[in-house]
Amino acid sequence: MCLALPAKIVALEGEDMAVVALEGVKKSVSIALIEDAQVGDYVLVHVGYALHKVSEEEAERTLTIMAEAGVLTEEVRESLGEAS
Amino acid sequence: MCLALPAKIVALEGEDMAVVALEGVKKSVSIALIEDAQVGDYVLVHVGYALHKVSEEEAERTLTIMAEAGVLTEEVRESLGEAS
Amino acid sequence: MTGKTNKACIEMAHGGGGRTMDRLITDIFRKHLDNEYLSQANDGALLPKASGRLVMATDGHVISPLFFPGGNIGSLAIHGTVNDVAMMGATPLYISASFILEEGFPLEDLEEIVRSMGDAARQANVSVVTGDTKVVEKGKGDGVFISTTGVGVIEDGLAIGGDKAVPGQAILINGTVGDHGVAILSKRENLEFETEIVSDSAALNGLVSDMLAAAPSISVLRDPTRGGLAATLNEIAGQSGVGMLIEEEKIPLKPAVSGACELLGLDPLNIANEGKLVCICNAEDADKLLSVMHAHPLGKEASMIGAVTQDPNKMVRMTTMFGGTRMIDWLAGEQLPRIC
Amino acid sequence: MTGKTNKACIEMAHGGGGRTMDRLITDIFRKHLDNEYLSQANDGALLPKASGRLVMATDGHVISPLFFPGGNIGSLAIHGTVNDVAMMGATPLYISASFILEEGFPLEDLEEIVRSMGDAARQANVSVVTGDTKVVEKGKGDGVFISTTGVGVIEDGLAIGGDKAVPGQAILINGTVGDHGVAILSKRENLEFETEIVSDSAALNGLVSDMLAAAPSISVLRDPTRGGLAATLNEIAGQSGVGMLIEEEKIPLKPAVSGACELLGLDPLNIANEGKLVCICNAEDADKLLSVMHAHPLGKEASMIGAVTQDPNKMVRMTTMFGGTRMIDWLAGEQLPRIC
Amino acid sequence: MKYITEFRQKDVSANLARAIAQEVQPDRTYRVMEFCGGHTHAIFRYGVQDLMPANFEFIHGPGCPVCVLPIRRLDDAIELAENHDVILCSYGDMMRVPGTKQNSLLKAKARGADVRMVYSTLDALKIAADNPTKQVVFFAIGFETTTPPTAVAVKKAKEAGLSNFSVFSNHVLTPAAVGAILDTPGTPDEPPVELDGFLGPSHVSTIIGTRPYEAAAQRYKKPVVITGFEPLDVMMAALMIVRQINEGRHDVENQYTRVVTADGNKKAQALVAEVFELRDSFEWRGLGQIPNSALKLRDSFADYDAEKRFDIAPKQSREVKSCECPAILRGTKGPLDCKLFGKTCTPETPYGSCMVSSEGACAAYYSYGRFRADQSEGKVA
Amino acid sequence: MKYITEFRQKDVSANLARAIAQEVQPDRTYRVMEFCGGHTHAIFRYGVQDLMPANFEFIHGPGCPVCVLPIRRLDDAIELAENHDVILCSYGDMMRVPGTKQNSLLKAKARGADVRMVYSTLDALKIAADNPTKQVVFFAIGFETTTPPTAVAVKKAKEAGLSNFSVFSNHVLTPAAVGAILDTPGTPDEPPVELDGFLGPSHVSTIIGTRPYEAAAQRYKKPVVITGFEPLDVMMAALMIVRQINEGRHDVENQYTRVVTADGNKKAQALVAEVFELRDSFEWRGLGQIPNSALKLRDSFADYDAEKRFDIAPKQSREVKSCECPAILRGTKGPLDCKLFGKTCTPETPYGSCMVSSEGACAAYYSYGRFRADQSEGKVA
Ligand code: SF4
Ligand code: SF4
Ligand SMILES: [Mg+2]
Ligand SMILES: [Mg+2]
Ligand SMILES: [Mg+2]
Ligand SMILES: [Mg+2]
Ligand SMILES: [Mg+2]
Ligand SMILES: [Mg+2]
Ligand SMILES: [Mg+2]
Ligand SMILES: [Mg+2]
Ligand SMILES: [Mg+2]
Ligand SMILES: [Mg+2]
Repeated sequence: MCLALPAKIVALEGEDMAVVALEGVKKSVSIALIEDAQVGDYVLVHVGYALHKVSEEEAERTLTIMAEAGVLTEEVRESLGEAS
Repeated sequence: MCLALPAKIVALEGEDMAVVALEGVKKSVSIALIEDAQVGDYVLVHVGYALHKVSEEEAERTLTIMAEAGVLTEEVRESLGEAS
Repeated sequence: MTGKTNKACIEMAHGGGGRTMDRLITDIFRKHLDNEYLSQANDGALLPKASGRLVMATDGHVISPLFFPGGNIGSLAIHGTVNDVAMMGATPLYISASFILEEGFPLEDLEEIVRSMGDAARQANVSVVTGDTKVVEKGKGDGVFISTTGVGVIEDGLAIGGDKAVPGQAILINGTVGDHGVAILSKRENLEFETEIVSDSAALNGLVSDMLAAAPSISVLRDPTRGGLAATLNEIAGQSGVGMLIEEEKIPLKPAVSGACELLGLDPLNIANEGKLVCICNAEDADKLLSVMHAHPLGKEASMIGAVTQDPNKMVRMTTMFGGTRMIDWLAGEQLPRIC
Repeated sequence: MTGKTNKACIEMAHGGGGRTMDRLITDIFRKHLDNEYLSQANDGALLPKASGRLVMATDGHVISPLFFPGGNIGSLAIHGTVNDVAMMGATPLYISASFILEEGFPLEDLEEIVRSMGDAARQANVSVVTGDTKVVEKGKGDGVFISTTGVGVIEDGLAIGGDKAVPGQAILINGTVGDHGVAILSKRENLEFETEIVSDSAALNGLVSDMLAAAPSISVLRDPTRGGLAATLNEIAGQSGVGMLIEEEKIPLKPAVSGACELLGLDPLNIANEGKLVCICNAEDADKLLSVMHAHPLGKEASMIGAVTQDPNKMVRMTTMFGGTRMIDWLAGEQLPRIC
Repeated sequence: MKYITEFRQKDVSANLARAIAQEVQPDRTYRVMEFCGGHTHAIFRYGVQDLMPANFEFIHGPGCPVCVLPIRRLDDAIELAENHDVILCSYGDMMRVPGTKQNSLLKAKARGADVRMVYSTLDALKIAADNPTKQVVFFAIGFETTTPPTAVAVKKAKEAGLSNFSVFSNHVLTPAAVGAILDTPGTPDEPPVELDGFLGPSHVSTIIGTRPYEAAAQRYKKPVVITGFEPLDVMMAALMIVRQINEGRHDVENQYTRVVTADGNKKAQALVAEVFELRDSFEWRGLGQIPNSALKLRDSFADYDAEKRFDIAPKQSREVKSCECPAILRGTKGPLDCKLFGKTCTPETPYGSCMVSSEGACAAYYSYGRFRADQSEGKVA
Repeated sequence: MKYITEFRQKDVSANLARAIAQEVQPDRTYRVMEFCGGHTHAIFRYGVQDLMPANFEFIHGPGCPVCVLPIRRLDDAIELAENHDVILCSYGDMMRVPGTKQNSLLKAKARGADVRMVYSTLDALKIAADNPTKQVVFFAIGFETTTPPTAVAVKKAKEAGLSNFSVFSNHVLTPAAVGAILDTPGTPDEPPVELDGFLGPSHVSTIIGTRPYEAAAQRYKKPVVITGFEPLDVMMAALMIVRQINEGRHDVENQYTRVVTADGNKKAQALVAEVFELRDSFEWRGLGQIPNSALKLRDSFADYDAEKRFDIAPKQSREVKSCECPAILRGTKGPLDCKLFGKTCTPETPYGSCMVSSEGACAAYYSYGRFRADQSEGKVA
């Protein structure tokens, strides 16, 4: 459930708040739920709170797997077997 | 001071209230300030309260004096000398 | 169970541009206002060519209470705009209506209002050809506001305007003053009084057309609405650069209106009318016009109330029934019932 | 001393029909909207004969916030009504404006709004010829509501209407969707976000006139305002009894609008525009029209977004960028930012 | 309208006018102060001055409760409305009166304060009953006419246990003001008012009767005629006072016998006495502090006294400097003596209270008599 | 849009579609429940079903917090708004959901209740701070994703000493629901749902991690793939689950590795544990009472618990009888099985919660997929 979007932290504010940006749209959100938020981090934003950081490497890996899905089905299977 | 109009009591209501009428305009007013209000009485109404009854005889007398003022100045003087 | 759930009322979605709004338009607006133009359902109405110069007038209606003795905001919105067009000497043809509805307003009240608009429009021989509906949140409106705009055509040769009064002309009115305002005041919260006075709200275009047929040289026509007769006469005096002298005795006034005004400390000359017109015409046309007016249902009590005078100060004066003379001034600020 | 006393604001007397109102009209409305008709100061405006069929359109404007990136309620009220007249294929000429002001509204804000109206009217080549002002008590309005009505004339031979789309025709739009709605949402209380998006609010009559010169056989013109492109396409499909198939890829969309919609859980196709038009024309005219549109400042990003189809269910479908197909439905109820 | 239209008859006015014209002595002037704004209003509205001889001059008095309220008390009311989260109930007359820096209750309302216009104290009680979570303050102004309705409301509130209702009392007493006017010493700029007599209050006297004026009449040797508010009442009273002056008398006479008696309304007096007590002193606009001239709530009704319930901040209240209201209320100047009259100061943009109340001399003069300006030499009527 | 548009690419979808088509065994069906409404929404909005083989069926699950809220709890919220003089703050999604007799928060608001739509719990806190004289109740709904923000707000309210803020908690737990669906016995009318696997929650799992699903996967022997909400995520997960099914595995796999880890967000989990505790049992629409499936405020935060602060009247709540929402939430029926679908029940006049939330199966089907109705045989997608 629950609408949540990845957005980039562009500034840290006081009191556990940060400004995130998505295509030039900036919004102030709470970072009270995550540890060690840094400018430049991508976070998943839900109801005005950052829920979790987004991992660049994992995203890349997932995209690679998808791109190769039709081709390299064996490799996909193996790499996913470890993930859960 | 103070806008006040003579109106006729056309009905008594509960709790020190009465309906007064002025040319068919009816309004509910308090009669808490006067004694012995009766349907048919004319009262002077101010800010929703009857302040005093209006005396028919005195009104007539005043009108008579006015009507005769230019003519019977002596009589006027005498009748008014007693009034205050 | 929280009760009160079943009375249908305006919700934000009724103004949202979707199906809920579409249904509102079909079930209430089209139903009661229907005509060939309104049913085009486009961004606006496509209307025939007009035969003369155009006249365009608009008014917003924000009356409280919405329903009053003698009408409601719907009939009033039609009458007011028909009259403004008619006061230009024009024949009103088309009306547009913009509704601003407050969330929570009962749909049945809205339907009653729109039904009255339809009736009033048919009686006045005009069509509501296009409309718009907006819904504002509860607490950001007052039930219903209606802004109407009228378009009419005016025949060649007529020259009517507030700047055309000249000294010596006669000032006519078609009936009693103050009825509308008193009918409204009688239903105001905290002010309620009982009276048999009903609003004079009516479309005057029929009367105007009879009058113009009898005397095409009429100089001024104006409906003394907000601010009453006093404001209207002062407006005309100002625009025309003239004075006026009217006679209190000649101003038609219902006793009950007079009584209510005494009670509230108001002057009937400052009180709004919605079915009255002031006509300024050449003195020699006055009798002819009065008889035309007397023959019309909306002019039975028509009266010549005074004359235009020369006055560099552009003042409106009145000889009082008491025998003195006083100024008739505009309304100062809002009309507040007073105690002293 | 209670402070805050010196900021001039709307009082009930500004709608009372007296001198206070007269001064408001002179100092603000006449000052910024002046033209030969408005200055007649009669019940309505007397206008010249019109050369063609008439078109009349009205809209109430109740936007919140009143001032937004790219305009304010004043410019919007002019643009909205000019556009509705233009969407009929007509040349907008005259505008009436009915103001409903809330007690306490700052006069300087009002002046700014009226100034914008004046600018917008001059740019769009229309005149605000008549108006009305009402004041409602604090808490019974929302600052300013403006209802505008437009009158225009339409040349013989044009036949434009929402019911004239036929299968096979092309569907064009003059630029990016959703800018206005996102600009407004970005300033809504409790929802504030920062964006460089400004409203697209603009008068489209110039663009329309170029388009009609190039292709007088245009079938439908409509401005996708409330309810956005989705509502407009569904409306036309319904009126014409056709289906539509559009391509997501072809719909011009600013990345920031897309971002804001993702963030709020809204669909850009449901979001209001105030400077956009949908044009449905014969397929063979599409390229010619696109080049006329691209040459106009308000059509630089014009795009052919799809085609009219035969569909007894009158559905609007879209091939998604993802490769699937989905329906484009009307907006359900009000647009509420969602969490899930 | 019974008891109204009969007192507005044209033929009778002609009759009275003739009698007055006959009786005035051509070699002297008659300077008579109509105490009440109600008289002022009637004089202008009906054009009474048109019917009076040239040497009879009406001097407008301080008898307008709106006009005599000192600006500080109005500022206090505005503060109550704006800074104490109350519903402030006021009679309509007060809404537009300018306080310091031309603030007003109407402006406070426009800025968001909850100010309600009421027609009666009963309306204010109802508002209190309907809004139990809000404090409701009734802004009580007025002379003896208007005090008894306030007293009734306070008693009813106590009986009903309405703990959210209170009264900001500004009720004042007229006889004290009559004395104050005659006691006001002159200054080089403003010589003391010269008066030959008074038209006394009509509706005030329905409550207090005619007796309370006798002390002043005797002390200052000025005739007083208690007078109704209809135009014929005023003219008849003018005739009566001309006669007293001619005869060198200084009695209290009663023209308004149809409602006023010597004793007044004892029931109302008793109610007022139960709820209110004298203030040692109270400021009147134009007249300054007058001892024993106003009422406050008794300690037994302290819970209903807004001055006790709310901590009203002290103010630096200021009249508009060139406004001549104070002198007009003293009877030493007329509206035309004010530089602002009809220019910057009009009923729609009033600079002083006298331009707001329809009983104020400036407002009456502006709304009904402005056209006389060119015929006058800087004096009223 | 980084991390968004990349997961909506057409050429990649074609790639995945090809892989799925290759790998599905033609002689069997794949009945996979997407637990979350977010998946349902993505499937319809992007037309994912167009790209899937005919024998792969998405079964819509109960993972929409708006949909599973039992009607009595909504009636309670409406009562709070209407009869307890509070400001009720709600996420926009809940505003139009029909309660008993099609009442709703939006209708209550139209009738005058003070209902405010908020985007975040921080907005509700601000409203409480700005309205110190009013009680402000936050109508908290949602799964594990939405619970931590509520916990933060409660802690902040306590720290700030905001005595006028409370929470009406309806937070529920997803793993409990997975079990409940598989445990639901069939009836003669409604055979039990037959499932071959689950697409597991994406955003819920960012908080709780992947571990909590392992018990159910093992117990019921159903594969689970934690899946993102973008259309490519759904397709990739579909491929992964097809492979598990083909191989007879029932593992918990993670497709959404860019945000979800095995352990989830421990900071958020700790905050939730500090503020909330398990309810013994809670009613889910469609699934009935589920033990240990919801959260209430701990006693240490009792002052912030609207259920304790307000005396909410017991209700006779009633679903619309012919609404099939409950069966749809169990996965045993689809929107087209409901007689009201698209006729009396539409997103603008919803009869059940599934037609309101954009994650509800009926709403998604109506808004994006209605044109498929004639091609279908009474089943979804
Ligand atoms: S005219 Fe105005 S400023 Fe002058 S004395 Fe009168 S109220 Fe004061
Ligand atoms: S279509 Fe409406 S009534 Fe039918 S199951 Fe869905 S929500 Fe319930
Ligand atoms: Mg349009
Ligand atoms: Mg008008
Ligand atoms: Mg009008
Ligand atoms: Mg419209
Ligand atoms: Mg309201
Ligand atoms: Mg008019
Ligand atoms: Mg329109
Ligand atoms: Mg429009
Ligand atoms: Mg008008
Ligand atoms: Mg407001």
